[in-house]
Parts: sequence; C-alpha cells; structure tokens
Amino acid sequence: MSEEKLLEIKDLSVAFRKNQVTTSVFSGLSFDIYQGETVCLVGESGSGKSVTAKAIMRLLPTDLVSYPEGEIRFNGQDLLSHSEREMEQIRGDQIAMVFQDALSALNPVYTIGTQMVDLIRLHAKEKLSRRQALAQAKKLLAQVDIRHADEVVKQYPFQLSGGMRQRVMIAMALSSRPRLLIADEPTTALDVTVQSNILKLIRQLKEQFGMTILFITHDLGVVYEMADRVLVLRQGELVESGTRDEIFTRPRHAYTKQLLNSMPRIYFQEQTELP
Amino acid sequence: GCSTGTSQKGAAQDGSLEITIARAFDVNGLDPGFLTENAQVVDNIFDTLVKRDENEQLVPGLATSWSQVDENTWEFKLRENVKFTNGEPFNAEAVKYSIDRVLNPDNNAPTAGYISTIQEVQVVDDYTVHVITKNPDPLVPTRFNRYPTEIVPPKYTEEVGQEQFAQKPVGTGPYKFVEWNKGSSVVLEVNKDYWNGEPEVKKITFRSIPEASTRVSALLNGEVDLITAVSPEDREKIEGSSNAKLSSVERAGNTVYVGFKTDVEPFNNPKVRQALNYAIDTKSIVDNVLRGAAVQTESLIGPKDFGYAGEFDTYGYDPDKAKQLLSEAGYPNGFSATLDTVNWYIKNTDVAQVIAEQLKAIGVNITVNNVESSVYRTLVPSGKQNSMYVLGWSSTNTLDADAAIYAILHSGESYSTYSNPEVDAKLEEARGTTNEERRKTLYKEIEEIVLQDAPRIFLYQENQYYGVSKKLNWEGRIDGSIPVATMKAADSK
Amino acid sequence: MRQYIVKRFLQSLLAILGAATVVFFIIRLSGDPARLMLPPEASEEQVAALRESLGFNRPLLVQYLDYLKDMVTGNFGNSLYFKESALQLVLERMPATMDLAVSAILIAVVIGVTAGVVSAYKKNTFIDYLINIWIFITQSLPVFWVGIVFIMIFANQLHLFPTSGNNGLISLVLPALTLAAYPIAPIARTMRSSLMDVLQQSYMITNTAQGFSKRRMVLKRGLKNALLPVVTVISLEFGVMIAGAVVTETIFSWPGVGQLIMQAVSNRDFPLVQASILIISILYILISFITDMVYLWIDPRIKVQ
Amino acid sequence: MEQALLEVSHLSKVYKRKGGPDFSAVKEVSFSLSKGETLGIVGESGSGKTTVAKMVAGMLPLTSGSIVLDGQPVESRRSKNTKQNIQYIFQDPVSSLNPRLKIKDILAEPLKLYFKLSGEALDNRIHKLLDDVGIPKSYQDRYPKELSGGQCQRIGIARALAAEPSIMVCDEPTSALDMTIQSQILELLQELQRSRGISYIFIAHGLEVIYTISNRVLVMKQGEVMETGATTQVFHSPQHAYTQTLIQSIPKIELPYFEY
Amino acid sequence: MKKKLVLRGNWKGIISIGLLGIIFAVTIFAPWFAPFDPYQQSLQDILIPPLSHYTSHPGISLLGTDQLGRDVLSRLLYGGQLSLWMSIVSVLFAGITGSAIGIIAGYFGGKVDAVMMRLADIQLSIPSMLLAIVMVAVLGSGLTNIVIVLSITGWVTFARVVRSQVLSLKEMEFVEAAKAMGVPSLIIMWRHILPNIWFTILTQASLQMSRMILLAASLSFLGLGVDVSTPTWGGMINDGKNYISSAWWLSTIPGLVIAFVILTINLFSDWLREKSEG
Ligand SMILES: Nc1ncnc2c1ncn2[C@@H]1O[C@H](COP(=O)(O)OP(=O)(O)OP(=O)(O)O)[C@@H](O)[C@H]1O
Ligand SMILES: Nc1ncnc2c1ncn2[C@@H]1O[C@H](COP(=O)(O)OP(=O)(O)OP(=O)(O)O)[C@@H](O)[C@H]1O
Ligand SMILES: [Mg+2]
Ligand SMILES: [Mg+2]
Ligand code: NI
Repeated sequence: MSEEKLLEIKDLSVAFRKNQVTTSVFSGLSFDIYQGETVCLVGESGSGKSVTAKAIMRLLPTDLVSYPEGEIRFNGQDLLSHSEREMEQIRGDQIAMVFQDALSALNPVYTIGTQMVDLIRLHAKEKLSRRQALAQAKKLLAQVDIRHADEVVKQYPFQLSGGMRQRVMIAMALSSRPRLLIADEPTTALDVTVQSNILKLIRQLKEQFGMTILFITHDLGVVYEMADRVLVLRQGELVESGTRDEIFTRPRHAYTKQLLNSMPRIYFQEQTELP
Repeated sequence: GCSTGTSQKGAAQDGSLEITIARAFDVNGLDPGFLTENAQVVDNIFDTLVKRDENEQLVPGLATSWSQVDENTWEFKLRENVKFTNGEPFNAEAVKYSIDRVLNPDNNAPTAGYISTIQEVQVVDDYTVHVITKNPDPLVPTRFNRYPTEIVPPKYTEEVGQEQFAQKPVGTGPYKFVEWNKGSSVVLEVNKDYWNGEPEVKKITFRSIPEASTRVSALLNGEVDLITAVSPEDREKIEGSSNAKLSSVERAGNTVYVGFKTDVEPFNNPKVRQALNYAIDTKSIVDNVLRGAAVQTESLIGPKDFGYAGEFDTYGYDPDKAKQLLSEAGYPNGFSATLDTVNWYIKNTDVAQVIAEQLKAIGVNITVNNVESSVYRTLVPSGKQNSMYVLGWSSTNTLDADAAIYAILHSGESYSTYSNPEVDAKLEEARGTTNEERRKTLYKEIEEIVLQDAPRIFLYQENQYYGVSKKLNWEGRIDGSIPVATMKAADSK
Repeated sequence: MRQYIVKRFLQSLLAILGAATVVFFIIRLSGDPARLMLPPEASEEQVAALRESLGFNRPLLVQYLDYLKDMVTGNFGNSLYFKESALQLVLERMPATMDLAVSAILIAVVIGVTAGVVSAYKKNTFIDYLINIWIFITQSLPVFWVGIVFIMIFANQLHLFPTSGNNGLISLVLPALTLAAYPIAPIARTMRSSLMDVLQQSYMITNTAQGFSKRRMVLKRGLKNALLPVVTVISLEFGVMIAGAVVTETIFSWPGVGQLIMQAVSNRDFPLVQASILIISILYILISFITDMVYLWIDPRIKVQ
Repeated sequence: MEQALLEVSHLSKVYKRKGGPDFSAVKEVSFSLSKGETLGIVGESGSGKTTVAKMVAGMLPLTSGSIVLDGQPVESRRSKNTKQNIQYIFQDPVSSLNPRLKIKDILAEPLKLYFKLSGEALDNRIHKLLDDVGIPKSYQDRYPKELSGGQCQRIGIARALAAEPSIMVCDEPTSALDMTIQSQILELLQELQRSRGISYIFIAHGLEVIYTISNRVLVMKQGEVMETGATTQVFHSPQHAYTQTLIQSIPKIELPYFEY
Repeated sequence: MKKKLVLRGNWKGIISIGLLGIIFAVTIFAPWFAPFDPYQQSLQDILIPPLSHYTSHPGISLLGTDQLGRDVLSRLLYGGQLSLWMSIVSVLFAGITGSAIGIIAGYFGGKVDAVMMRLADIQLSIPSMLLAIVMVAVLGSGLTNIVIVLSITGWVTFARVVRSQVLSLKEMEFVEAAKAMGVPSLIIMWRHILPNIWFTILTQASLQMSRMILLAASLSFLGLGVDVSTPTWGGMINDGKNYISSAWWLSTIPGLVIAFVILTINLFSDWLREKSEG
C-alpha cells in the first residue's frame, strides 16, 4: 500500500436547496484515501454516505446543490473545479461507481447486453466490435456469479431479480478497471454465497490492478472482510476513523460502539464443527 | 434568371405555340352534355352549331345558317365535310343524337334545363335539322351556342358509353383531347384538320390552381401563360410585372345584390326596402372595398345582354331620405336583421360588413352571417336563408335578359323571394315571344317596376380579370369562354 | 402475438364499420347533393326528380342497409360528381398525398426531434429560447401564410422551385416544407418535455457516472426513453396530414386526397366521401397499429393488450 | 392442530419472455404460516423469493397453485379486506414510492383507505409511523427523491405498517439499513408480533437477521424449496448441501466479541 | 443576495405571470386600452400600413388598418377576448375528456382500451371540416357550436399521448404497490398516474391553444363562428390571407401575437415544471 493519496476530501460541505431553503447535509467533512487501499464508509442511514459518493463523482443535481466550501482532490486535481467535459473523462474510466438502487439505475428500455456493450466499448482501450464487447460482457457477468449469462444479456432490467440487477451494476463498474471504485451498498440484495464470491472478486481485482476502493456498507461482516480502514459517519459528521482492527476492537465513539452492539448475531456453538 | 424548366415553354423556338392555362378548378368530366361547371375546357374540344365572335355576336359554327320556319320551328343548315377527330363524319344525325341524349330524362343531364324548351330535333336531310320547341322560343340560336348543345360523335359515344366518354372525349373542335391528370391538368393538342383552319396554339395544358395568389405567382414565374379569376388585389402585381399583362372584362361577372324576403316583416314594406337602398353608399363600396373591380349598377341586366335598357339612377346615397322613409314605414328607430353572405363573390364578406355598418347609421342593426358555400347553395333555393341575403346572378352564358332576371324575379322560382303578378306576367310574355322589340320593351318595363318596388338592394356587377403572358395576344371575353383557337403569339401581330 | 394481431384486425374491422356508419349518417345530416348537382336555375321538381333517381328519398335505414350490403361486396359506388368509381378516384389520389405527407413528416421529424433534443439538452440557454420562439412563431402563423410566403420567396424571387403542380421531386419541396412547418412544433415541444423528464431519471445519472458524455447519453440512450409520447404525436400529425393537408394542397395545387375530400364534402358527393373516409380510416387504423407496435419496441415493459 | 393462517400450496410461476423460452421462476412451492409466526425465506439470488412474495401479496398472478387465507381460498381478484390483511414491503425501496407524492401523502394513503382517517388523527398517525421507523417528522414534506436509500426503505415499511395487516410480506426490508436502525426496526416488528400477533414472511439475505427473527426457515434455490424447518434446526443442522454452503459463507468477524 | 436568488430561480414565473396578467387585462378591458372602435370602418383608410395617419379622423394607426379600414391594434385587443376564451374553453374540454379517456384506456388496457382507441381512430378519420359543416347545416352557427367542434376534434391528441405514457407508467412498482394495497382504480389514476403525466398534458394543452385559435378561424369561414365582423385573432389572420404580399401586417401581426401568448404560457408551464422539480 503506497503512501500516495488518491482521493483527498478537505472541508467538504454539501447543501440542498429547495424553495430558497437550504439544508446542509454535512459541512467540513475531510478524509483521505490512499492509493490501493480499501476504505469502508459505514454509518447511520441518511448520514450522507451516498451524497459523499455522488459528490465525488459530481453527480448531484447541479441546480439544487451547492458546495459552499471544500475541495475534492482526485489524483491531485480538484474535481469541484473541473468542467463537465473534464469530468466525463474521469467518470467511469478513472472512478467507477455502483449505485445503491439497482433497479432505477438501469435503463428500463435497453437489454442488459446493450447497456453493457455500450459501456465496454466506451471505455475500451482499443476499438472493440459489438460482438467482442458482448463476449466480454458475458464473461463479466459470469464473474459476478450470474448463470445463463447468454440469456441474461438479452433480458431487460425488469426481468431480473434484485440481486441480479445489483450484480449487473457491479459487473459494469468493474468492466473499465477503474482506479477508484466507489461501491454504494453493492451487496445488499445478494445472498451470502454470492456476496462472498463478489467480495472475493473485488479483492482479486484490487490486488491485480491496484484498484482503490471506497466501500459504503452497513454490513459489518462485509466491513470486516474488506476494509483496510473504516470511516464512521453520523449525521454528516465523521465521528470516527481508523484501521479495521482499531474500529472493531477499540471503538472510541459511542455511536460506533452502538453499531457494533446492534449487530445481529448467530450464536453458533457448533459452528466450527460444520463440514 | 429562371431556373425552372417549365418557364421556357411558352413560345417554343420552332414557332409552334404551346400554352398553359391555369384555372381555379379542375374539370370533373369532359362530356359537354353532362357538365356541372363552366365549359372553358370542353369549348375547345367541341363545337356548337352557333358561335360567338369577339364582339359576342352570333356567327355560324357547325351550322352555316339558321332561320325560324314557324312559331315553334327553327331550321339549321349544317356545315359539310366536317369530321370528328376520330374520323366520324359530322351530320344531322350527330346533332339529333347530341341533343336527344341531353333531353332524355333518364340521363339526368344536369344542364338539361338550358334546352328544356326544345321538344325535339328532326333530321330533314344529312345537313339540315329542324328544332321544334314546345312554345315559341326566341332564344333557340343562343341556346345552340351553349355547351349542352355541343355536338358529340354518335358512334363513338355509344361505343364507349357515357362514363368513358367523359374521360376521353372526341369532338369536332380545334383541339383534340390528349390526357387528363385528375386533380391537376388536362392536355389538349391541336386538331390539324380543323374546319376553321389550324389554330396557332398547338398544345394547351389546362392546370387547376385553386389558390388565387398561387395562380398569379405561377403566371409571374412564367409557369403558366394565362390565368383566370385574378383577384382585385393582385391586379397591380400583374400590371407591374414585366412578363404579364392584365386583361379586364368589365361587367362580365355576377350582378350582386342583397335580396329581401319580401313576405317577411319588415321587408314586406316597400318603403323599408327603398330606405335600405338609399342608405347604402354603393359607389364608396365599389371604389374603396372592391377597388373598382365592379361597376355600380341598378340594372339587373348586363350591357351585353339582349334586353339591356341602359342604366338607372334611382337610389343615390341619401341616408336622410332613408331615415325618413323608415319612419314613414313605421320604423323610426330602425330594426334588427341578419344578413347571410357567402364567399362566392368578390370580397363578399367585406361588402356585407360595410353594408351592415352603413345600415347602422339609419338605425338598422345587421348581424352578418357568413354561410358555408355548399350549405348556402341548398339553403337559398329552399328559402331557408335569413330575410336578407347576398346573391349574385349572371347571364354570361346566354347574354339574354331572360337568363339574367327570370329566375330571380318570377314568383315561385327557387332563387326568387319576390312576388309581383305584374312582373310575373311580363316575364312570361317576354319568354314566349320572338318579337325582339316587344321583348326589349317588356324588359325595360320590368326593370322600372322592380326598381320602384325594390325587392333588393341594388349593388353592382363584377368585372372579370385575366392575367395573360406578354407572349400572347388575347383579351378576355364577356361570356367567360377561352377559345384558344383565337389566340396568337404576341409578336405575330 | 399472432393472436393479438388477429384480435386487432377484427377490432379494426369494427372500427372501419364504425367510421363508415358515422360518416354515412353525418354526411346525410348535412343535406343531400341533388341541389348541388344541378345548376342554380334548376327547378325544385328537377331536384326532386334527381333525388328520387339517386335514391336519396328512401328512408335512411334502407339506404344504410343498402350501403352496408354494397360495402361488403366491395362496391363503393360511383362518385356523383365525377361519375367514376369513387374508390378508384381516392386510390388514384393517394400516391400524391403519400408523397407529400411522408416527405413532410420526415422533414418535420428530423427538424422537430433535433430542435426538441437541442432545446432539452441546452435547457434554459439562449439557443433553447431561440428554438422556442421560432417554434411558436411557425406554429402560430397559419399554413397559408407559410405557403404563400414560401412561394413568394423561393419561387418568385429566387426561382428555385416551381410555384405549384406536381412535376417530380422539385415541385415537392415547397409543399412538403410548408406542410412540415406546423407539426415541427408539437414534435419538438413534446420531445423537449419528454426528454427533460428522462434526463431527471436515475438511470441517466448512472450513465453519467459511467462516463457517457451528455450528448452521447441523450442521443444514444435518452432518446429512446423519451420517444413514447413523441411517437404518438408523430403518428397523430402524420394522420392529420393525410386527410388534412387541404390548405397546402390548395395553395400548391397538389392533387391530393385532402382536396378531394373537401370537394366531395362540399358537393355532398356521398359515395366519394364514404370511400375516402373508408380509406382514411384504414390508414389511421394501420398507423395506430404500427404506433402500438412501436410502443412495444420502445418500452419492453408494455405488454400487448 | 390449529388451523394455519395462510396456506400456500403448489405455487408456480412461469414468466413469458418475449423472443425467448418461457421461464419457470417458481416451481411447486408450498408452505404455511400460523398466526404470530415468522417464516424466513433465504436462498440464492434469483431463486424466486421475490416472485413467491409478490404472488402471496397479490401483486403477480399465479401460474398455478393456491393460497388459502384463514380457511378461505384467495381469489385472483382480492377483496379489500384481503388486501389490507396482506401487506408487502418492496425489495427496491425507491421505485415503489410515487416520485410525485410527498412522504406524508404516501403514508396517508393506506390510513385513509382502510381507516378513513383524516385531519389531526391522520397527522398524528403519520407522525407516529415516522417515529416508529426513525425518521424525523420534518421529512414528511419531502419527496422520495430527497431521501436516502435507507430512508426510503423505512417509508416503505411504515406504509405497510400503516395498514395494520395480519400478514406482512417483507422482501429484504432492512437490506439498506445500518445496524442500529435495523435492530430498531426488527425490534419494532417483533413488538408488533407480540402485541398484535402479526405474522411475517421475511425474506433476507442476511442470515443473522433471519436467525434473529424467524421461527421457521424456507431455503430456496432455482425456484424450488430446498429445505424447510425450524430456524435453529436449519441453521444448526442443515440437511441440504446448499444450506450448508450458505451458512458457511456468512462473513465472520473473527475477533472476540465485546460488549462495548 | 436573497432577493437576487428569488429572482434568479423564478424569473420565468415572474415574467410569464406578469405578461399573462397584462395580456388578460388588456384584452378583458380592451375598451380602455383600444385607441379606436374596432368595428369602425373607414373606407378612405383601407389597408394603411402601421404608423400612418388616418385621413377620415384624427389619430395614428399604430398597427395599420385592415381591408375595411378598421384599426388593427384595436381589433387585436378586442379579438383577444373571444379567441382566448374560445381556445381556453375548448382546450379545457378537450384536455379533460381526452386525458381522462387516455388514462382510463391506458390503465385498464384490454377491451376498454380497444374500444376507446378505435373510437379515437374513428374520430380521427372524420375531417373536422365535415363536422363543422354538419353543425352549420343542422344546428346553425354559434359560439357554442364552434367550441363543441373544437373540443370534439381536440380530445384525441390528449387521449393518445396520455395513453402512451400511462402504458409505461402503469408498469411501475409504485403503481403496483397502490394496486396491491387495494387503492381504488380511480384514485390510482388520479393520485399516482395523473401527477406523473401532468406536464405532458400541459405541454399538449399549450400546443393545442394556438391550434384551436387558428382552427376556430377557419371554422368561422365555414360559417360556424361568430358574426364575421366580430374581431378574433384567427379571423384577422384569415382576413389578411389575400394581402400577404401587399399588406403584410394583416396576417402577420395577429400570428405573432398568438405566438407571443403561447410563448408566455409555455414560459409559465416551464416555470411550474422547474418549481415542481426543484
Ligand atoms: N435531493 C435531495 N434533496 C434534499 N435532501 C436530500 C437529497 N438527497 C439526499 N438528501 C438528504 O441527505 C441526507 C444524506 O443522504 P444520503 O443518501 O447520503 O444518505 P446515506 O448515508 O446514503 O443513507 P442510506 O444508508 O440510508 O442510503 C439524508 O438525510 C437525505 O434525506
Ligand atoms: N418480469 C419478469 N420476467 C421474466 N423473468 C423474470 C421476471 N421477474 C423475475 N424474473 C426471473 O425470475 C427469477 C426469480 O426472480 P426473483 O426476483 O423472484 O428472485 P429473488 O429470489 O427475489 O432474487 P434476489 O434475491 O436476487 O432478489 C429470476 O431468474 C429472474 O430473472
Ligand atoms: Mg445511501
Ligand atoms: Mg428479490
Ligand atoms: Ni445487509
């Protein structure tokens, strides 16, 4: 893990404007993500995790949102001062994102195949034919544990189950091998077997390509499995940050403790004896 | 410069003249016996026994001479050695055949009424026919100038049947039918063997361009060489252009008036009717609204009509007198009425509005009700129109007073809302006598009575305007026909 | 699917019958043609005789049943005015109408969709306002204005095109442009409004996140999502054009069905009106069927029936 | 034996797919649910859980099979009462909320519909519901788009609760919630079960949640029931191989647990 | 700062409401604003161009005169009343019935849809001119009749466009949710579907406005309108038909006025939309 900062967020504030009333989501948020590490962002529902992610991608509706202060630096460049055109170069290619809400994130009128092929060809380093791109799409789908990829590419989003849609989104985000992957609760709809495979895949890609990951999740099990570092967000405030082990073993903030406590557990006495 | 190929057409280099004539309507059939619109196209394919020269005088056509044999019989001597363009000979049989098929009630010929005074046509010999009328009819020669009497080839007509004949007509006329593109054009080409000599124009295309301003544009663009029904506001455009000129025919159109239902209050009172006549400033209407596209007149009979008795000057513009008459009639405060108009005549809705405005000055409140044309055509003859209505009438095809006034003055006629036994009697007498002097007197008397009785507001008679390419030498005619055979290239003169 | 088409076909037959029936009664309500077929001088007896010989004095229901019988046997009668097979007349005019309507709708779609897309894409910019102003001006100036001004400019001044008539492609340009002027507005506005809706959707945000440029997104993706109402408007405008291009046809003396229908109506040419409405309704039904099929293609969630 | 509240037998669903073969998503699934009981459904993603749930909730027509509620067979056109009694919580929270309605209007809908509430009573009830799912009252005037994913999910839960059903079909109701809120919601559900005897069909991928909340568990794979039984039994001695892998894949925190 | 913000977000609203206010005020109170009597003819001053002096009476004709020497500006002001009234009423009628039919057809689908859409096909195939002529022939002319014809011809557009949107909307999960809850169909259509197609309807309505004004004019030329001398915008446009090359102002100015009004209405609906989205 290098000491190079890939993403720096300094004193970031975000506010929504509605009918001349502005509501601040958070102010003065700062954190850094280093090249090659996996940072898990956990926190209360509604605390601003998704907003942070979208802010990095500059995806919040421009006419409703203001960034009163702060900086978002990616690879040294200030993203907030980038033009839309410059952002287009970065999005998807350098930074990819998996959205929380997978059904509405997929275009309802195109097949999975079309959507994937377009994306793959968009970011392909060399020119790809549709057929080549489709083959690649199927491969990606298989990697995220989708069976019958041949058929799935011909289907429309509404014909897939929740978990399948989510996996399609993950496959799409991974297709361009981004430097930074922002995953907003990517495994919420996945059963544990699939989830563990996907996590494995992400870890593998990370190792292989030095991908940096910002992982937003509520699932502490996932956090434990993935995180190098953990950030705990509460009501727009970064209440705690530290390495995984620090957080899990020596949580300092009351909220973090509460979080860990409310984790439902299965008390498997015989767990170890499982075949 | 012009880049459109069509514009070069007019006078072709080799001297053969080809022209395009743009009219407002397409033809609906080319059988002269069963026409429901004007005969500008078929007139060039067929001949009548009697023709009119450029001064509107009757001259020999397919008949070389005609005379009245007795009260009810007219004799026509026919021209010999005339052939239809399909080779069939023209003879007395053809004449009889042509008239019989129009008169035959089973055929429902729409214009059978024009010749309904005829009892029968008798073949005397190959080139002589007798026309027997039911009653004495002074108009027989005139009637044989109108298109229902155009002569068709019996054999061909029988062979192809009435429907086909209307699609592919054959006549003796100066032009032969070539093709008819439904809705857009009819093409004719010259009949080299025409009995009256081969015309100068070798090919005619009759196009239909319903929109007046487009017709003018097409003329100015050189796409067409002659256009009919130029609207008054386009006259200057044509006059000012370098490649076209205007041909005006004064009083060749409808005589327009406002009719009253003379049996309805308050129009059953002649004083009211006279008052309204005094209240209208017709001259101002003609000068300002119509811009001189009509001639103010109180005569219902046109100057070229037989029976024209000169102009009258009974009702000057005199609103005071109008008011006075109204109070005498018992309407010192005026009244309200509705005036029906239709867009058949030049700027008719505008004229109606001016009339309404002028009547307002004497306390008469008029609502102007513009009626859709086809509805109006059924409304008026059935007497369902409002008690004031605009109507125009013309005799252009017959050029005779009978046609100009009988239908609109005789009681009980569908277009008449007037009933005066004295006028009725005179109308009938004039229709039945062949004594020309007597007829003239009768028409003069009728006009005088009617003018006093004022069953209508007398307005004006419309003029007709044609736009003619400068390449052509042609003047519009009062009967509205376009005999292309008389056209010459401009430089040949 | 096949079942659906069969069903739809049967429905369409009913609809055609419906249109035929409505027209049958409606046109007869407006008066009969006997008066109009005869010259003004004709007497009432003549009119009555003609009416009788045409059979228009029989009870309406009898006439209707006769008409149905004729229709079933494919006989639409002769035009009263043209004395020719009414159906033949309509079919003869159809190609000209189609030439005009198809080229006009193509022009309108290309310009309208482009204008709509650009103004949604450049929402609230100078160009958006400019497009709007232009669109509303063309929409508010009547067809005859556009037509006459086109003739004045392009035919009389510039001599680029003939003023009127139907002589090949070159004479199609002005009438097609004129006819296209109006539908541009509804197409463009509907496109704009619909596309603006779509641009709000989260899948569009996803696409942004995936790095699609806005232009690419709008053109390659959003367009299809936004197309549903636009296609509807296009189909409606196209339909209106087929039968409703009377003014354009008149100004440019284009021998189309629109003029024919108007003529037939004003002559109360019953058989001709009936035949043309029949053809027109078949066309409409075809158009709306195709439109429904296009819906299925556009949005896979829509189910047949 | 006491009669089951809900008896589902031989439920099957075949999806027609345009231009492809029909797809059999659920095959002959049967189960029953008694009053006050929670049935957990776990299984592979795409195994047909949502399909089953939607059929039970009356949102999808059955291809075959039958559903019996309280001894009465449920017709395909459900009565209002049946609809009230079986409520559904969507897996996808955002798209199940009308984007043009404010939160309070979304919640008011079942309240007006079933209880004819209005005015202050309605407001109070809405506030109570918001409070139950941990959303500030001030959010009632927002539109769904102005909420976070978890907040939307909680609105969906509140809407189902508003109907006071006897059966709630919950399709991953807590998947987007953080642990604290999740446990708050689960407690709320259990509390309602105790006080009103609501029965739940509870779909979740988080086995911990299933373990905590359900009495019985149904394990599905590729449209079929793999295994069913009491929760402890299924979790502690899974019979089927798939169940075994499932339990093995639970992400484990291998640090000693502390009560912080 | 705050004021500026209010202005920035709402300039469309402020301008359009202001302009609409002015348009309505000026037309409703036309007698106060019109410089001349709109019916007063002046045969000496026929077709004088804008900004010229009358010869028959003192004063300047700001926008010229028509073919009977009537003041175009005054007629425009008076004409607004009838034109706006007619088009608004008929757009309302057509919009409400059309949208209702579209929603019902799209929502229920199946037989209901088939019946209604085939009705729409039938409606479309009957030319509005034929309807108008029948109206004149059977009922005579009049304002109500013109509104009836306009509404009858207008509903199909609304119905078709609305239906197309409903077809895809009804497959959305929130509609399913409402259905499963047992919300009555009527309320689903009203509360869940209508708000989501509201702007489509609004867009169509503003498009139909100008169409209605123009159509009304051609209907009055068929005799189905009001007294021909009563000023209406469409009527004025038609009056100018023969003078496009010689007196451009006659058709062009009322056309531009209609365009202006529609533009304002659109600005207003744009603003509504932005407000609801923002
Ligand atoms: N468009 C918006 N307008 C106004 N407020 C918004 C908008 N989007 C989000 N918010 C608010 O911002 C806050 C943060 O939302 P965000 O989506 O980042 O939460 P989150 O941490 O992702 O929560 P969850 O885990 O539930 O998804 C929430 O309180 C939410 O209500
Ligand atoms: N509308 C549809 N048309 C066709 N196939 C569908 C449709 N909806 C779902 N399917 C298919 O049915 C199968 C089961 O889907 P379902 O949504 O019930 O899965 P699930 O068990 O809920 O999965 P997840 O845990 O991922 O949500 C999937 O393979 C899916 O592709
Ligand atoms: Mg979130
Ligand atoms: Mg599911
Ligand atoms: Ni989870």
